[in-house]
Amino acid sequence: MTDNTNHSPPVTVLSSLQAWLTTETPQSRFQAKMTQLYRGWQSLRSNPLALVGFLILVTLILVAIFAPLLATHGPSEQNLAMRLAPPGSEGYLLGSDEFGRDIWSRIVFGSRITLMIVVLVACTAPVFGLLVGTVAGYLGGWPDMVLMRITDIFLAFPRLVLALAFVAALGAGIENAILAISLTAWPPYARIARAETLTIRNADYISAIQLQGAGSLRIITGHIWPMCMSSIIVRVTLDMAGIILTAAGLGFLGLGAQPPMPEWGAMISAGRKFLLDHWWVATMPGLAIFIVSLGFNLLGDGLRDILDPKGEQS
Amino acid sequence: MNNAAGTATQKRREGSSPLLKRLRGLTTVLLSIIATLVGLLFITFLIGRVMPIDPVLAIVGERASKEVYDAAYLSLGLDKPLIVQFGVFLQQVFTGDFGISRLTARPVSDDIIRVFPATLELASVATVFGVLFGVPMGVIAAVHQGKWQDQLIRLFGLFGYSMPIFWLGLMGLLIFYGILGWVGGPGRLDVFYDDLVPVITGMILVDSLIAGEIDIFWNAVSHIILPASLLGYYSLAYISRMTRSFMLEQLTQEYIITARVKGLSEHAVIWRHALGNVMIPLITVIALSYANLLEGSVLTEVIFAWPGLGQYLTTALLSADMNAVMGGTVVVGLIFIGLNLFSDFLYKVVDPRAR
Amino acid sequence: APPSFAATPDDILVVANRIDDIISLDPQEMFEFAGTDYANNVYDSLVSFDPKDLSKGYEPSLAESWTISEDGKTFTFTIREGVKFHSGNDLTAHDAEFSLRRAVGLNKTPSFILTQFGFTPDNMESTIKATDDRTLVVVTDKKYAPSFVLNCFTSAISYIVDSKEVKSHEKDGDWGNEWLRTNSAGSGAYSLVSWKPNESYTLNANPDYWRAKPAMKRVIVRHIQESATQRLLLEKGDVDVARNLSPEDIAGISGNSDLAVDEDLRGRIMYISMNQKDPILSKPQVIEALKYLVDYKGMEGAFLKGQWKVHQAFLPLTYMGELKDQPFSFDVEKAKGLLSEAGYPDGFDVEIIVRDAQERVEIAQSLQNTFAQAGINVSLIQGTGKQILGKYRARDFQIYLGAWGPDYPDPHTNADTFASNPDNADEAQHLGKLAWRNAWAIPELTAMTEAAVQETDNAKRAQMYVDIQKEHQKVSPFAEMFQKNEQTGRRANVSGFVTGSAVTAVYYWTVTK
Amino acid sequence: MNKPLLEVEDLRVRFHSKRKTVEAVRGISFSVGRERIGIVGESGSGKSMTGRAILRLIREPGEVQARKILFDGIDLQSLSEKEMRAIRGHRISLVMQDPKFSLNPVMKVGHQIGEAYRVHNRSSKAEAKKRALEMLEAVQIRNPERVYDSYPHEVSGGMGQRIMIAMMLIPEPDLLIADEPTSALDVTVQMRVLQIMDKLVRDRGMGLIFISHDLNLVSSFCDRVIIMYGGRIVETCKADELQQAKHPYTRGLLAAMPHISSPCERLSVLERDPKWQEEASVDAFI
Amino acid sequence: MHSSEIVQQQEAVAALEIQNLDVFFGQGQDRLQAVKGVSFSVPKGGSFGLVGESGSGKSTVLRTVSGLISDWKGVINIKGNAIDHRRDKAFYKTIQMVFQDPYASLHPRHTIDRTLSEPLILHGLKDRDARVDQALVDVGLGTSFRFRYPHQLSGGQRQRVAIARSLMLEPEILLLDEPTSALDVSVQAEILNLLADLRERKNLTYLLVTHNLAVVAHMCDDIAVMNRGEIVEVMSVEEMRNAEPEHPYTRELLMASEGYVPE
Ligand SMILES: Nc1ncnc2c1ncn2[C@@H]1O[C@H](COP(=O)(O)OP(=O)(O)OP(=O)(O)O)[C@@H](O)[C@H]1O
Ligand SMILES: Nc1ncnc2c1ncn2[C@@H]1O[C@H](COP(=O)(O)OP(=O)(O)OP(=O)(O)O)[C@@H](O)[C@H]1O
Ligand SMILES: [Mg+2]
Ligand SMILES: [Mg+2]
Repeated sequence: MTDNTNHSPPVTVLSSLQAWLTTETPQSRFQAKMTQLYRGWQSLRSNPLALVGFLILVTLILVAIFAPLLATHGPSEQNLAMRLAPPGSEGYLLGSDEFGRDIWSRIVFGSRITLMIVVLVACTAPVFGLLVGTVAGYLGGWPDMVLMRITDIFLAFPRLVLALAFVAALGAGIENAILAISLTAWPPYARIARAETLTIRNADYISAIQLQGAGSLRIITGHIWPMCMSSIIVRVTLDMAGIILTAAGLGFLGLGAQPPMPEWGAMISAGRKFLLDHWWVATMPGLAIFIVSLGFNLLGDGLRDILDPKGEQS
Repeated sequence: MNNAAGTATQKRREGSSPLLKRLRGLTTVLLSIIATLVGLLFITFLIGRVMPIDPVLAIVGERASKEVYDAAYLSLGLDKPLIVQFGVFLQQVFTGDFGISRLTARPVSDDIIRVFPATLELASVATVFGVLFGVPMGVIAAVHQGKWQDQLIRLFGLFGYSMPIFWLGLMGLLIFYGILGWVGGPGRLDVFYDDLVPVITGMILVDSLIAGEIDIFWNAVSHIILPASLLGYYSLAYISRMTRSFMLEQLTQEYIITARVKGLSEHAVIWRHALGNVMIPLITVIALSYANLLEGSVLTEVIFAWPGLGQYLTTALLSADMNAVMGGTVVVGLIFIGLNLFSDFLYKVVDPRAR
Repeated sequence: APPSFAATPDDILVVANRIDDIISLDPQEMFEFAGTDYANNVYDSLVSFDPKDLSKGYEPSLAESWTISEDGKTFTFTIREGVKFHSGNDLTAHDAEFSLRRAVGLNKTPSFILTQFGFTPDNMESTIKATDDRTLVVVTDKKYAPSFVLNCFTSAISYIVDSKEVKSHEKDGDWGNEWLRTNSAGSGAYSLVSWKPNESYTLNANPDYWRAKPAMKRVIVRHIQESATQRLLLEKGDVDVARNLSPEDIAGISGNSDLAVDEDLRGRIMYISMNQKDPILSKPQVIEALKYLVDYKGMEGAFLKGQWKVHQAFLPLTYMGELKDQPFSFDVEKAKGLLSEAGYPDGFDVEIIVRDAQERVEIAQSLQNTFAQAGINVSLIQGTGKQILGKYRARDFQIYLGAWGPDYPDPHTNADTFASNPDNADEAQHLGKLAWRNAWAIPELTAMTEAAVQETDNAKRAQMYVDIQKEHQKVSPFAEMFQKNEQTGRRANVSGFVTGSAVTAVYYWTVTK
Repeated sequence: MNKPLLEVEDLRVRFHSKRKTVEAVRGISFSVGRERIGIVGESGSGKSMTGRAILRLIREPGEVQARKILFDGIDLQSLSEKEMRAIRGHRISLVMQDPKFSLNPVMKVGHQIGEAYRVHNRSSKAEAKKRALEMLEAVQIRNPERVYDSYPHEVSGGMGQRIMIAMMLIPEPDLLIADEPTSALDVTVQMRVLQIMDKLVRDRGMGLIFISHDLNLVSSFCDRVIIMYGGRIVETCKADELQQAKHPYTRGLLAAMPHISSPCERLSVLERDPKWQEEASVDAFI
Repeated sequence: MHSSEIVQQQEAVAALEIQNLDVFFGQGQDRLQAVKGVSFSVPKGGSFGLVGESGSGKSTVLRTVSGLISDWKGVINIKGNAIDHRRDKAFYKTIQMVFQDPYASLHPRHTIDRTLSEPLILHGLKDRDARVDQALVDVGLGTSFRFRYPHQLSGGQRQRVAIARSLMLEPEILLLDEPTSALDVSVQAEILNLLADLRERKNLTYLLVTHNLAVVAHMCDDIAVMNRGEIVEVMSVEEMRNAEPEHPYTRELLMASEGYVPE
């Protein structure tokens, strides 16, 4: 602030933007939102590990978008003459698989599927869990009883049976596998959301809005959801590794992604046949999963600090 | 005026003894267990109906003629209305009879008694492993939050978390069994030890000790150690993560400062005071992860040729052996409910406030 | 290679195999590979093969000799003397009578192997009859090629069970089925010690076996799903034989002097078939085009290496009437021409259903790749075996990719499934016939198949099957691609492990270490 | 009075974070004899941090600096962590604000008290129990046996606070720091707790640092008062002379309080002067 | 009823009258009576204080009146009309409440703007921008605070926002649950002054709950002392100051508020 005068004009524009973003007295809803986002970004930036996580995920997204540019081969382009080429072979950066397909290119294209799994699961299970948990927690009484019993049933159900049955019913395929995962993944979120709601429901700010005559629906969606969101988001990011792996596990059983889709889990699953002599076929996609999980995990831990409203108070 | 209705319902119930109160509590618990179980069964039953797998075909095989097929269809009672079938099924289940598995040609209950101990053994050793290493690792990570210890533990846990178990399993086998020869191979025992100890619990580790067969015990240990530690790796990753976050929460509590004010060593503060409180939420976490392991892990079981519940259930499901699936589901459901009750009970033991 | 030691004792044979398909140990019920392997060692039949020379064909076993009546319908077997069951009971013609009647009466899936000769529960009292302790008389409804009948008598359905033992466990007229599903009552080289489904079965040698005294006192067959796991066990010497090694693992152990690999052609045929209900796929040019779009050699040389051999007829090699012609090869240009002729110069979209077994999925992916080169856009529908079969049997698919194994060691088994369809109507439900499943109406071929099965002259009969197959190759909506070649990894000190080739199942009593 | 028990010079406490450094305590100097000294000030003025800094209980990201922290001739800053542990509890104790959070919820009360004793005295469990029961009696708990076997949640707030005091006094410290020990308590219970502390201080001749934000209470309870604002001492005086305090901040606080006996229309509002932030800290030696 | 009658009645009746209020918590075996037979009345424009120690049931009375607790019996009259267990929308326009802890009573994720506009949206009131700005000015905050989040405000500022929120629907009665007990003395003075001003300007009726006798003495006309769910004494502030209170419990409270008295 004090040495602003020394800067050249463009920097002043930047710093005035920064001033606009960091002001204590925003002038509009939009600015308020932006300052909020900027604060989040700043705390993310000040947390190197979370930043690494964030960058990994940005990279994942970029790779998914620019897959055709990054890939050196088509994802399902076979070359039986060059099968199981080790990493570093001519034209095969990470080696090739049992059909002579380029593993690097498959991983690059596979990022799209991984991204799809991540997005779809994140858009279903937590949302459903949030809905069930908050409604049960807020309404209490018999809705709570019924909803929690149902949650218990799904929780007590062998997850694999549930997922398998679901996939079996709808047919194999990555979309159905994702739905199946969501179906088995929502109960824990419902429990978290309910526990959170139980503590929020008696908060003074909820009493306050009740006293303004707000209905249950409005309170749940407008007041309780924003509060449950952070713990759910954190949990989702931390669960991501597990979710990608569950998809891979379904792939192992032949119920996940269908060939020749370069789904990472399916690639590992297929590559395990060659693990003893051609380690790279299974290990390369494994490392890809590891890096993405790491990214989510680091980001999740960072988000925990950033999103925690308690953290904001001090 | 308005209150008249309210007054009537608000009459305080009086004169019930503590015994009655406990009885009522027990009934509630029982009712909720039964509700959950029936719900479980109903969903399982529905699954059996919506699966596009033909249970009859599963029995008679792909080359069966029409007549053979029809005979099997009738013998399964598939011609009766759904609700009747469910009723028959419920009736059987509550008498402990899950029917005959079509895949193994024996009573499902026998099958479960055979496969479950294998899973129980594996899951228990894995959980012990996960707790024994996971809790201290979580504590250390929390105490050194943000330091290299924390990061190292995180990476270690995460690696286990992100590599599919079939990768880890095969690598583990290759290295520890194939190359180093430190552990026994796939299977629960070396084959020529098979059937040498009388089956009592079905868990070889236990049975061999009962029979006093130390050789067999060590052989079983050498076989279980790898799959159990790999499975345990997963619970370790989860448990250490949760321990860390619970621990971080406890370490900011005032009573920790009180303990330090007293002049207690850091060791006592962390391992006695903080950990004591961490155990409370941790019990639920451990119970949940144990319950998950008890469902059986197909992937591990396949890689390690471990004849457990996970493989049994998966095979049954994929071949529409619905008796077996339902039996397995009920068992898993019961385990889950049982573990929940048990963790509630432990909760009360550990947390005086919950008593 | 890591150091390894043969760790199994000298008189115990440990086999790693996938045995999760065993759902019953009752020979008159079982119909699965692993189950047949079991029964082959625990039971004996009237007629069987010599494990040391399978190509000789069927020969006397429990039946010392037999005679066939003039009209070719009455078979009179003389039962070998002095053979005892494991229970100690003597094996007589009455046991044979009981066993064959049991197969008919139980009416389980494989019973058609016998009932195709006209035996029914109603007539079996007279058609299957022991006239004394050593004589069994069997009367068929028509004249059949004797080789056909006797070949069928070598299959598991005809194994002789201990009638006294089984009858004592009979419940509600179930022919002792419930008991025999999990127990044994045989006279074979081995008796059952224990069967743990999906885990293992253990056999003990029968020291009084009439053929020879088995060298292996005990045989343990362990269910090991993964090829890599089997390989590790084999390398460490914890198993003597590994039966499901992938080509990569076979290649991986090939340099290991402690280990050896045996190759043996089996009966299974890998094929694709096109549903003739489909308007596109029923066009002859399309059918032919697809046959030129399979990269036979490419697959054989790559991922199928050693496990499947290119084979383009429905009878497995080593069967009577085998056909070695391979008229088709991978030829995109030719296929494109055919497709243009058919009116699809730019190809079309099509679904291939396939079960989720690795090699099939791999083949499917290769097909997906090569079909695409002619503009045919393939989507793969993967599912569990039961799911895919369900669709196949319901005739609800476009292209099916799968394998077919013969039911009994006679050419009729595959001719009947691939080249016979008496009634193509949906209601006919000829579920056992692949021609029907593919809605392929073939009155002429059906008649030819019918004729071949009655031909008593073996040479003539063989030629008839060659003719049928040639016609089939040309016009059928089936593209047979490969025949199974089993590669068995074994410890070098194990010898005499006979997998049974295309015609029968494995023998353990010939094994020595 | 007498020779100071504790001398603190130029004590500073800072909290570092990525973006900024918070100075919680900014160079205060004071000493404590065998007397009751009160520290008052508004929320966030650094009272608690002062207390904790003396016991070296501030951990990362906090940082403590001082020219001198001399306790009974011992330079606390130069002690190793182990030596410091011997001081904590044994020679200097700290009573925490809220018994609800300051007692370990899963340990029996008696055990927690006994633990405080056994850390510093090699003694048998029985001996520790005996001392704990004595101590509970000393803080006027009527049924010490029962309370000994209770868990923190089973005792009331007032009782919890007395347990806390018993726990901190059992090793017989020479200096007791009480950080708002009564603010969570009802007025009636508060009196009793104060009486206990008062009595123990007078009987044992130990020093007491009484941290509070209640001016009324401090002026009636303590011997001397230190008034803190923004991490500094703005004024110090004898407790009974508080009403005559000179600093505008202190005066403002006094004026802002409503009184039962002297009603007024409007309360006077404290006008904060930015200058106060810049003023030098006042030394509060005996 | 004729409108003239209503006007007349309003002159006569109390703004808030409570008779024999019993409040319960929990169900069945765990049912607990937190308030027992509480009766008092607050005249229109009056300021009534409820004092008592922690757990004596003060907040419970307020929450029952405001409709946050539904398990009660007795009579609650607002401007002469008995109210039901279910409150209608109009009710919220007559009675509003300010909570004890300003840190907990504002939604941490909502801007001040949203917090203040929400009641307007709920009741379909127009001119929202103008009203929000006016409310902020009324409580002495100024419009620059409008788009801040609670964490950007001090405790006193938050309490001002909470007061502004309670005034958005222009109620006649304000229930104040220890509005200053979480604040420093200096801030407390500001808030108490603000409340006094508002009462005067908007002709509000206050029911103030606190455990600080000095605060009630400063703010209220009449006070009731509660102990263990019951009102032990009702008196005017004058009486409290001059005459000795009758109930020993009240006396103890009074004595304790004088500061420490050595034994
Ligand atoms: N961990 C921390 N990180 C950053 N700042 C801190 C931390 N702990 C305390 N502070 C700051 O130190 C300052 C002094 O805090 P302290 O707890 O000593 O105040 P106090 O006078 O005890 O207040 P109160 O009366 O509310 O207890 C405060 O401004 C606070 O924000
Ligand atoms: N939700 C609840 N469930 C059960 N009991 C409750 C509940 N809320 C309050 N109580 C009980 O009702 C009694 C009165 O509580 P209330 O909050 O009204 O006291 P208070 O006088 O406001 O105390 P404080 O000064 O601490 O705010 C207490 O004993 C309390 O334990
Ligand atoms: Mg403090
Ligand atoms: Mg209250």
